[in-house]
Amino acid sequence: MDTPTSTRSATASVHKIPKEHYLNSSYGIRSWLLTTDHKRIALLYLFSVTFFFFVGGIFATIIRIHLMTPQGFLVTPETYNKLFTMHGVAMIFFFLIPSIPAVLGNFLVPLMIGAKDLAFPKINLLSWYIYLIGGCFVLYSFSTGGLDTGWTFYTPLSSVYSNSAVTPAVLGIFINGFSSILTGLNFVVTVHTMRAPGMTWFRLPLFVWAQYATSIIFILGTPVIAITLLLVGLERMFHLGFFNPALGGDPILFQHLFWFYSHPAVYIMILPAMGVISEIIPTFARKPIFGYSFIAGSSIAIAVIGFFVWAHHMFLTGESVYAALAFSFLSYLVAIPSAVKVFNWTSTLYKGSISWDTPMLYALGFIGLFLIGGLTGLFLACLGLDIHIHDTYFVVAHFHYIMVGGAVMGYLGGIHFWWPKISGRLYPESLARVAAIVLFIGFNLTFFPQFILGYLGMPRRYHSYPPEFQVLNVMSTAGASILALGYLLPMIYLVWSLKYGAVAGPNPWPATGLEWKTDSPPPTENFLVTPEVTWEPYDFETRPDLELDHIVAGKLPAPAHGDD
Amino acid sequence: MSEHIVSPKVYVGIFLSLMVLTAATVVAAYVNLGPFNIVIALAIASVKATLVVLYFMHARYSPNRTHMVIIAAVFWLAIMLALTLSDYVTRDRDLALNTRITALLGA
Amino acid sequence: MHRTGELYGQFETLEQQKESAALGMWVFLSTEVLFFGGLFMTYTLNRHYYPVAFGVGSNTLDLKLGGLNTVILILSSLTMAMSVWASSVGKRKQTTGFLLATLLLGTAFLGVKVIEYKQKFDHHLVPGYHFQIDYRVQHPAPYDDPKEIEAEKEELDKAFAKDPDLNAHAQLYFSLYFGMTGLHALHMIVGAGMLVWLIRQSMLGRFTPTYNTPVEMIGLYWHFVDIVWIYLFPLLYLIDRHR
Amino acid sequence: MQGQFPLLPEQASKLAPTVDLLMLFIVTICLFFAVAITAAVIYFFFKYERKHQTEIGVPIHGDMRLETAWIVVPLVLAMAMFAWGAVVYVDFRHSPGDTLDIYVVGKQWMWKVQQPNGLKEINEVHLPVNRDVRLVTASEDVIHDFSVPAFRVKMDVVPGHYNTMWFRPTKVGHYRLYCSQYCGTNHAVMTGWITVMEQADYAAWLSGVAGAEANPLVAGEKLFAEKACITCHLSDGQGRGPSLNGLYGRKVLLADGRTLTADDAYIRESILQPNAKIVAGYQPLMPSFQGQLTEEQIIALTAYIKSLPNEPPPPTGAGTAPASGKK
Repeated sequence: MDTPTSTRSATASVHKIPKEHYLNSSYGIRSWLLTTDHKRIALLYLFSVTFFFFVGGIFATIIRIHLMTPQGFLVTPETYNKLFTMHGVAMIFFFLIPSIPAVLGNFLVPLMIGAKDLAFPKINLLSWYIYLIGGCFVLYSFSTGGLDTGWTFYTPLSSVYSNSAVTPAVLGIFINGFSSILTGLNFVVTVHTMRAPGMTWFRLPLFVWAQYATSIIFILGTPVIAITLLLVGLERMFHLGFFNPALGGDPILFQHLFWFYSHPAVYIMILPAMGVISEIIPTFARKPIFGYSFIAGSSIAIAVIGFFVWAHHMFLTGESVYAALAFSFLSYLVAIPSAVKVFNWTSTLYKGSISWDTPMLYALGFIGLFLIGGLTGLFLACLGLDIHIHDTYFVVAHFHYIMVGGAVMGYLGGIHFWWPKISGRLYPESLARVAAIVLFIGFNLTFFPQFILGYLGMPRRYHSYPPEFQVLNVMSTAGASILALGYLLPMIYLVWSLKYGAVAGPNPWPATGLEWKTDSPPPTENFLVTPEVTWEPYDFETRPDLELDHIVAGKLPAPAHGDD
Repeated sequence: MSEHIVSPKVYVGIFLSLMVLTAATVVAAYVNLGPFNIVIALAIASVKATLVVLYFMHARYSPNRTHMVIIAAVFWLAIMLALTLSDYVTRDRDLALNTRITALLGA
Repeated sequence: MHRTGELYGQFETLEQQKESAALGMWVFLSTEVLFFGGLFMTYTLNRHYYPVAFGVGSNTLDLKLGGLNTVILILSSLTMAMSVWASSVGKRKQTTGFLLATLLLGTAFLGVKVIEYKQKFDHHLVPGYHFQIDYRVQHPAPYDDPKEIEAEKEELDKAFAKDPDLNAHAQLYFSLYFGMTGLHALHMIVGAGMLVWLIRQSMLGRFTPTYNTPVEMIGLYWHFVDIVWIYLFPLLYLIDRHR
Repeated sequence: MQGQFPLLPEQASKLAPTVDLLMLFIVTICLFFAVAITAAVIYFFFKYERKHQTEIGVPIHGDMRLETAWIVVPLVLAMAMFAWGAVVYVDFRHSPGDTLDIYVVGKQWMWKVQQPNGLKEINEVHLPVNRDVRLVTASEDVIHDFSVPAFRVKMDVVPGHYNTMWFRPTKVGHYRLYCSQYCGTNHAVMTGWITVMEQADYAAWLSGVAGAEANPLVAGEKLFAEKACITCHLSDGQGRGPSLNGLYGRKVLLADGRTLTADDAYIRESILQPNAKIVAGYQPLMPSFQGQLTEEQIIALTAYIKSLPNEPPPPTGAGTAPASGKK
């Protein structure tokens, strides 16, 4: 695995950390808590989402240990139910949804389009505080009675029957929603009005396209879950009956409104990860991405069509057969743009100059895991099959492949890719490669057995299970321990590299984006002179500033086909 | 954004139209038109909303991206209402079944 | 980022700043459309399920007060639009005056709303354990017109015959009534707060024909709140007036 | 089929082979793409590995024909999956004319089942083989889901709605029944068994038990009311006697300070000599039922007490019947 292909070792020693940058421009806790610098806000988010990732991770660990025996030997049913609910809430609303947009998106969108900051820096800071307040509500719920409704909050269980702290939790998610909305609003406006001269729409990095598509979902989906969960909270507080059948309400309506947001929310998690992969692959294959406009367009297509498919979560609720047919059909349509992306990524590798650097390993892992996650979505969208596998471990495995295999691999890949830009330093390469491989293996060991469990009929959210399912559950738990190690490793060496890592220089890979045209770490105002973009995206050929000598024996650049 | 100043006369004209339409919707509500009452009420409300958006909110004089945002908002609202209702209006309700199971639950 | 006069540091030009603000406000309003949309969806489905109860509930509302409020709110939209105009042609005093008028009209709207809510509270029409759709006919006040009570009783009897669970279903109507008008009123209160700030800024002479962005933005918000009411009025007050 | 390490649950209904075939179809297509893409990616990684630090790739910006191909081909295959799935689903949702109707009521956390002749079962369903069966479902509280993997069927049981499902068992045997929609604390023990019998055996079973008395749970429930146990042992613990919910297997603290685990013997003794072991916090008020109950009745009563769910039912005012079920 250790191939001496990296350009960094040769050049790293000549670089120095710039004298002044966004991290040392001012000091003190106030300069962080009152900052309006998008890069500092990104770091604030980085700390807070990491915190929630570990909260959710601890819950997951207990769940997996508990499921080693059929009776479940660790916790009571009540506790188990709270654990998987809190795992879901912490991971989905407070880690996955904000992870890439609020950390990498915040850091990179202005840099990538050549702006000094987002359009509304104060609103950006406000979003972080809103996130924190929402997070406090949810932590309050976790610590006073917990939450046992499932992250889906299905009524009337959540609105009438649950005795846990549902009200603070739904209020927390309601509040947190506005953080997402304001982030999305900021991105959309920034992309529209803050682009540097020459940065046309079709020169935008694909990561920005992905963030833009994600923002559409933030803006038009999040308010619906906000109001819906608010109604659940009101039901509990004032004995109202919007979704309570005993008072004439309809619990299925809740599911419609819930999934109207929560299905597109899956794309909130995966689209930015796809954006990250679309940056990593051309950089480490050293060639323009194959089918730029198709990848950009498919991001928008996923965001839009993603809103037409939600009731495929409800095929077995007694939904009308006609509606089920329509939603199944539309669900198959949304698979196409994802497939287009995978094909284009694969083709980009063809005749590339591929290096095995860590971000590329994550990209490779992402493609593998996302393939499985995406393809198993076809099983669930299939009406006839869904009758059998709905609400089983098959579903659990499927969405973990998408959200953990896809979104978290993309997130970690992105963190590694842009770590030199964020911190100005390089992480230890070989350790990072080991971590990526450990993660990939651990992940598959954890979740692949769950597909089989699901087809065998093991329902999800069971604190105990029939003994015939034990072997597969033990395998899954064993895999989870490897996975946990894979998550801890980057934590350790990334922190280590802050002090001891080699100095990266402005463009260590080298990559073509505007963010690499400024110092690492960048100055507070991002660019000392407003940059002007004269090149096409991911073009290595006509970029002498990348200091690549491109006439190399055996690899003469062929005339580009197609037109720009 | 090209600065376009709308004259106060236009505003007053729009205001008067809105008043007339408000009166019209109240009058229409007192006439029994069966299912068309709701249609008329929503149609009048939509005309009023359009007037407000176009003139009071200057959408008529705004760049295309503003129009896109407005269209997106209306379109997404329509998705939510239409697709949700598509489930409810195409359900078959077996009333005989309801009675039997209701009796069972009562027992 | 440093601010140079009216220009915030992240922007290059005032034009860019204004465009961004306008787009931001419109995007925010599109979020608001979907936010109210969830309530409209709940309303639509329940009205579809329980037409009788929704008709009965709607008829207990005071159409005169509702109509008055519609007029007040549309008038306030006019004054708001006028203040945007006044600020863009540099008439400072008129700007302040129109903003003040808008604030007053907004407050009047909220005042009328309070009267309506009080009525519902007195008649046990606030959802909760004490909700009783026929409370008023069971416990008429001395000043109530006996004929009116008699007519209402007859209506209720007919409705109960059609929908034995009328009480629960009417409660759903009132949950939505309070939910939708309450959320709307909350937006009015936020808008009124912003108007107070705007009036102060206007009195300090902060707005000029080249820089009146805050007036325009808050104007957009105010008109949006007006539009929500334009839909709420027929949907809540005019369901079943034609009996 | 059921080896040490099965990949499929047993196929015990007419639908099961169809669903498995559909699964095989989709697995084949997906496996093809997964393997092809993974192989291509890995091949490219090795074949085009960077040879020289300053090497760049061959700039290829795209190819319209390829893009069209990989939009159209997956679309066609996806439509095939959709169509086949739709056919299976539509068949599942429309029950044939002549079905054996069985009523199922879900409540936290048990299945109450009623056979066509009125016989009631709890967490157990007896069915004849090779007969179309329709389940008519309702819920008394939250959303449940009646799921039988061996039949490849499931359907949500939703309060306020009456969902139906049908299937045709094809194989005699015992099959697991699950609640597959998360429904609260004891969701995981809201399970049971489906017993598929030969048609003749089913008929005999149905008539042989002559109504409810043969099912100990049902008989026990009846006795629990008839003998007035229910008047003191209120399920919410507010009665003169302790609540018996979830008693079986639990540790019980006695008035004299001892603790014991409630087992069959303890329940039996407490019915016959109630004052032998008084639960802490309660008075010795209960009369002895020695000689008043037959052995069979004691067994039935014990069985019923053992079946009582762990948690008290939801607080009053929460509503326990679907809206349109109310009078």
